[in-house]
Amino acid sequence: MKYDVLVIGGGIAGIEASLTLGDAGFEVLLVEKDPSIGGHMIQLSKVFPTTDCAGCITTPKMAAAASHPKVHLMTYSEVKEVQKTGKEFRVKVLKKPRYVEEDLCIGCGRCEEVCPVLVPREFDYGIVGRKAVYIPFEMAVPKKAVLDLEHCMMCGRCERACPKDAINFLQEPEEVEITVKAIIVATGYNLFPPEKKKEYSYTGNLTLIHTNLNPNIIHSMQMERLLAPSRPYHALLRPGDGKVPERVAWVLCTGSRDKSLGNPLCSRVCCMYSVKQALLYTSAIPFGEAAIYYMDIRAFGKGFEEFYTMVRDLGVYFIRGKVARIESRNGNPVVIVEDTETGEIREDEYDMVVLSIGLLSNPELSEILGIDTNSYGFYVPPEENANPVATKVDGIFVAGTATCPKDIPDTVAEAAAAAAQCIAYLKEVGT
Amino acid sequence: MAEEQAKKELTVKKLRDRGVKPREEVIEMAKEQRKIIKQISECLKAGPKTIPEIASEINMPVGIVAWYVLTMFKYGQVEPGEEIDGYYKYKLVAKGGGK
Amino acid sequence: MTYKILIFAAEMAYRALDQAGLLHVHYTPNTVIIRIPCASMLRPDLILHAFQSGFDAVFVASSGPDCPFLGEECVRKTAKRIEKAYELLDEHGIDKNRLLLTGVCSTCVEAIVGSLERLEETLSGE
Amino acid sequence: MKERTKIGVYVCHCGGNISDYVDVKKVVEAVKDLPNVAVARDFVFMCSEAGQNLIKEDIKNLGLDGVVVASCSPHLHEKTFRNAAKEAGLNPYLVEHVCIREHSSWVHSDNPEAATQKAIWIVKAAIAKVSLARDLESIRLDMKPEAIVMGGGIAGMRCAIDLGRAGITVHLIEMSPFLGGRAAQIGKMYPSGISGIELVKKLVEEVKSNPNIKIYTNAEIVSAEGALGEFKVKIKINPRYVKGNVSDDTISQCPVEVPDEFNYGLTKRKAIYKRDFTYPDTPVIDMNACTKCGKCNPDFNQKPKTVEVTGSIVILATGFKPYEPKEGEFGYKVYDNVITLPVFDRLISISNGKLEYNGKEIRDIAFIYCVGSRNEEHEYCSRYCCVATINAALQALEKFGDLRVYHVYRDIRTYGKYETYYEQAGRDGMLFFKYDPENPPVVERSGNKLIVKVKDLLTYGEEVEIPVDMVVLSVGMEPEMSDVFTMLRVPFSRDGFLQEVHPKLRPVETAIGGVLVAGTCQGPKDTVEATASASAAAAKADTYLVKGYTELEPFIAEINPEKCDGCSECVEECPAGAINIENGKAVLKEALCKGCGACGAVCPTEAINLRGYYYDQLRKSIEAAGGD
Repeated sequence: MKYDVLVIGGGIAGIEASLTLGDAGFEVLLVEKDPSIGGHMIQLSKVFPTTDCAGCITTPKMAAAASHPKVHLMTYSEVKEVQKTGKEFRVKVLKKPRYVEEDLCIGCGRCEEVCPVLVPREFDYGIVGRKAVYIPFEMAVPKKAVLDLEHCMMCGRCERACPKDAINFLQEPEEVEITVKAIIVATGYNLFPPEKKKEYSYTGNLTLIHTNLNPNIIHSMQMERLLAPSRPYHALLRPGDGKVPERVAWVLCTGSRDKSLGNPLCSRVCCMYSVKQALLYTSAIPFGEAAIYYMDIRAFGKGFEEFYTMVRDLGVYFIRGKVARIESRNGNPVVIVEDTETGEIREDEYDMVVLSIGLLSNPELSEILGIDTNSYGFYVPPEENANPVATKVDGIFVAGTATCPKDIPDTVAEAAAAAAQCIAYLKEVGT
Repeated sequence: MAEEQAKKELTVKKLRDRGVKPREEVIEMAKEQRKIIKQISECLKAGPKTIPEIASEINMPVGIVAWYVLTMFKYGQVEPGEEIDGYYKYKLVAKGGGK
Repeated sequence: MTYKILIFAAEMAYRALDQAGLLHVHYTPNTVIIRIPCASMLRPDLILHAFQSGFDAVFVASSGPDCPFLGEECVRKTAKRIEKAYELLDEHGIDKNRLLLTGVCSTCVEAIVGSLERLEETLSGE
Repeated sequence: MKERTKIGVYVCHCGGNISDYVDVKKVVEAVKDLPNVAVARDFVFMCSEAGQNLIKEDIKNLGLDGVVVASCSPHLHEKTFRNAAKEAGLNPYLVEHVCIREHSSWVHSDNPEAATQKAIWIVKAAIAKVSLARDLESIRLDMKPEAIVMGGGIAGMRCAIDLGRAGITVHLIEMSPFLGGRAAQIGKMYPSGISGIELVKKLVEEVKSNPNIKIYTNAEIVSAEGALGEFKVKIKINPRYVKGNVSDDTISQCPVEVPDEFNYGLTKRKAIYKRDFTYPDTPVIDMNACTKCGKCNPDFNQKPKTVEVTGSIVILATGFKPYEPKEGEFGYKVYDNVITLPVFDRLISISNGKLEYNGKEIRDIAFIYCVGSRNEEHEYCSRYCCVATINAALQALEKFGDLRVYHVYRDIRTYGKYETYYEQAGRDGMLFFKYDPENPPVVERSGNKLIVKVKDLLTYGEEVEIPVDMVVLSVGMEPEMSDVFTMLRVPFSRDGFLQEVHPKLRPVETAIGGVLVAGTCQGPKDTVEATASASAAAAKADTYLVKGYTELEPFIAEINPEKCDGCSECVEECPAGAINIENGKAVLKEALCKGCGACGAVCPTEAINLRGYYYDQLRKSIEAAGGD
């Protein structure tokens, strides 16, 4: 199969790049490793500084990508091999088995109802469970079930319940070979694993929280899910015991600007998303108290400082200091910190503490693609000032958080930039 | 139709016939899960309760109970009632009411 | 007593109303917004029609000199419409002060809020 | 005209953004039994695929002949819903998208009941409007592959290169005599380590060698007008007053010396001068300084040339200017050795061996941050200055060694991977002091030293006095104003920079169709971000120009010849000369119509309507909303 461009990664960057290329008339194949496109952005609640719901921006773009005549989607698929011969790239893509026939499944969810196994739900970072066969999330594109054989009891209930006979346990991985003229890498980021910061007492992992020593210490993506309009709970509750949290704190720079954890970089978005979460929290629970522990508030983008000032004026507390440890008292997290503006050692008890975790690189494909990464695993555009999306390989471009943590406006701009470079390149090599 | 029916029984069985078996841990885990959900449901039959109340009654860590109760909410098995001091009381959804 | 105000919002004024939303600014909710591209399209009888349809006041929020269709020309043309509308209101014994024209740029949130406040003052002062 | 009676009404929760304040169920209840309504529903996210499918299914299954969507601003998703309708086989202009988020739930969150009532009025007005809506067809507009880029800095050049390579003719217009803009004045740049001059050189080479790019320097904008597909920009190209090749030797003959603006007056240049790193190679004579001695063999008879260029798209890349501190602001212009960051940047670039200013060696430097940013005058953060300041300090240290450097800051915003520069500064022994904006630092003189007095928050408010030889003010960015903004009527944001339609959905488009923004004219950016946004603007332009056409909304005038009595009022009213009287009737030249509707307002017989805003539609809307 031949396309003009392969876009790797179906997050906001990949979607934006695909749509731009499609609009300009090029055939695009968008490959996503997860069962749905949407990336991290679709999991967010609302986005700074406009407080639009993330879904309002992402879902129409997801729908547009799915219905665009020039954009072709391949979800639950991974790029395994890339070979450049002449002006073409020969690419092997592995289509992982969903154990659900995509063209038959109507996304009705009956399989999920009858499945007897519960697994922490990835989309909600484990604050609730899903089944072993499941629809990834309400607004998934494509909205098709996927069966997690790893956690399956093989009882066959789903297969019997499916009205369309879409469940197929015999699916095998399928290798598809395609030829493209250019590639855009939009593989995004990985989250910092909060359990690595031992002092903060998060004992689970990114998608496992209920067995934590204290499930009221959560990470910021879990908070996004708690605040999101599509949240799994009926109200804003803390996961540890279902209480409406009356005092919530955010601990910035968890896993960022921290050499001892191997990540001295700043994650660029945590300040603003924490400020935003504090705003959303106080609007959801007007009598709630919100406090943010920070080193520097980095409100640098267009409209960010204004947003930060507004939230500050609304009465959210900002305490400057690097949190030393988090302990527990009667199920409540206790933040221990030196306030660096007063020198006072504080022990502040909260109903819930949110660890504002940072963004790490996702260099998974660097060897396959043959493009350089820096020592932190982010792709390095060799002439970043002149052309921030070009790589050392002619015809491969990179966009979004694959090169460095980035907020959504910057990511969207870069994705379009990669599309522009791609168009210029395609025009030069001839289409 | 008969063919479809035949196929319907087949794929999971066929896979088992090939010697692929579910993992022991998964079977154990599912058993444990069924037990907890049953305990929570039993406990709620007596009337609406908050998550800490359920936890102390069935003598389980409250964090784990919270996860199950809220997952049961997501699947329409329980629903929240009144809120007292920040805690909602949950009650079972009448059979057939949930999805 | 609450009064009902019709807002004819031209392109830039409509954006200013969006902006007011983004900033979560409060203004009187007894307002209905009708979107038009440019205020110069308003037939004066439409304004009279608003009063006859139950509105207590009409706020023509034009794009002023920022009008993407006419630029500064918009101010002059729209003023002519309002002049005509005043005559019509006079004929029908409607207080002219209940009709207000303001040029509103795309970020002129204060102009919107201020104009509505003025209209409310006029209405309650009667 | 026959009314539409099968209208579908869709009220969006916007995941709580609307439904937290507007009772969406009540809105649905209030309209579902209206005579023109076939179905009314609410949904959590109308704009999602599921929400769109809901509409599509209803169009197909219920045979809807009109659709009202009440959600966010139509500027965000009107197109989304029109496309959905189109895909389901309904004329897209039978969809009315009204706003109950920005215009109701968000502004009346203090009064949910009234917010709900207002939403009901708005929806009723929309239903009334759709009930009289006509089928309309979008207007196909062919696009010549030609673009105009205003500004020859790195953003303008990046954009021109990307478009030129894609086969598009580009008119690159630079106001000053040379390409390059402000980036060339920067020394070693983060993150790639090349100098500003190298960066500019590289881009200039690409611009020069691309046959599709036409470069105009020393060009003043005389006028700019038009619309998507047909912009016209008239420029006056001022003469350079030189002829043929001018050797460096000849230039050195010039007896006049004036402060060189490129180095902020730290060095001097002749009245005739050139810039080696950029385009064009031809020097220029600065007539404000020239004494007309004739030693450089000039040609004073050269006259300005007026040129008109056309383009389907205009891209504004007009850049920024550094904030100029007020006299007395942190000692600026009061004490000699208080300078701004851009000047300091030039100072380190041109100094060799040791760092000297005003003939005095500089050993101790204090940088004061957020000058002209994050205050009452400029609420915004200028984004680039933290990293740029630390980067400049690191360079100074590397080049001159043995400097003592003090940073007096509010928050160090070395975001992302730039954090490593901050870390390096700490390792190199630079000291940091944090000030409270309520209590800003004070600069005073004591002997031949400057004293920076700061109440340092890092030492719990201790009053610190730092004696230094030089104070550098980290000044923010302000937009560089251009007449072209008003000529094209591009709107500004509250911060004074140009406003994009939406930072995430349509980040490089302005409210004016076909006018795009690139680089710092839209907001503070560093060089990486500026070039990225320039490429993004090129991508947007590509979607029009590479494809070769676009579809425009059909909202232009429509004349009913049966009603027209040929009075010609409309002919005089039309600002575009789009109407003529032929055989006693008004006739519209559709291609010229701008869609303002002014003609309709003056027509004594109401023979003219604006498509999409027919007067009968507006009247019915007003009636519907005027009721309870």
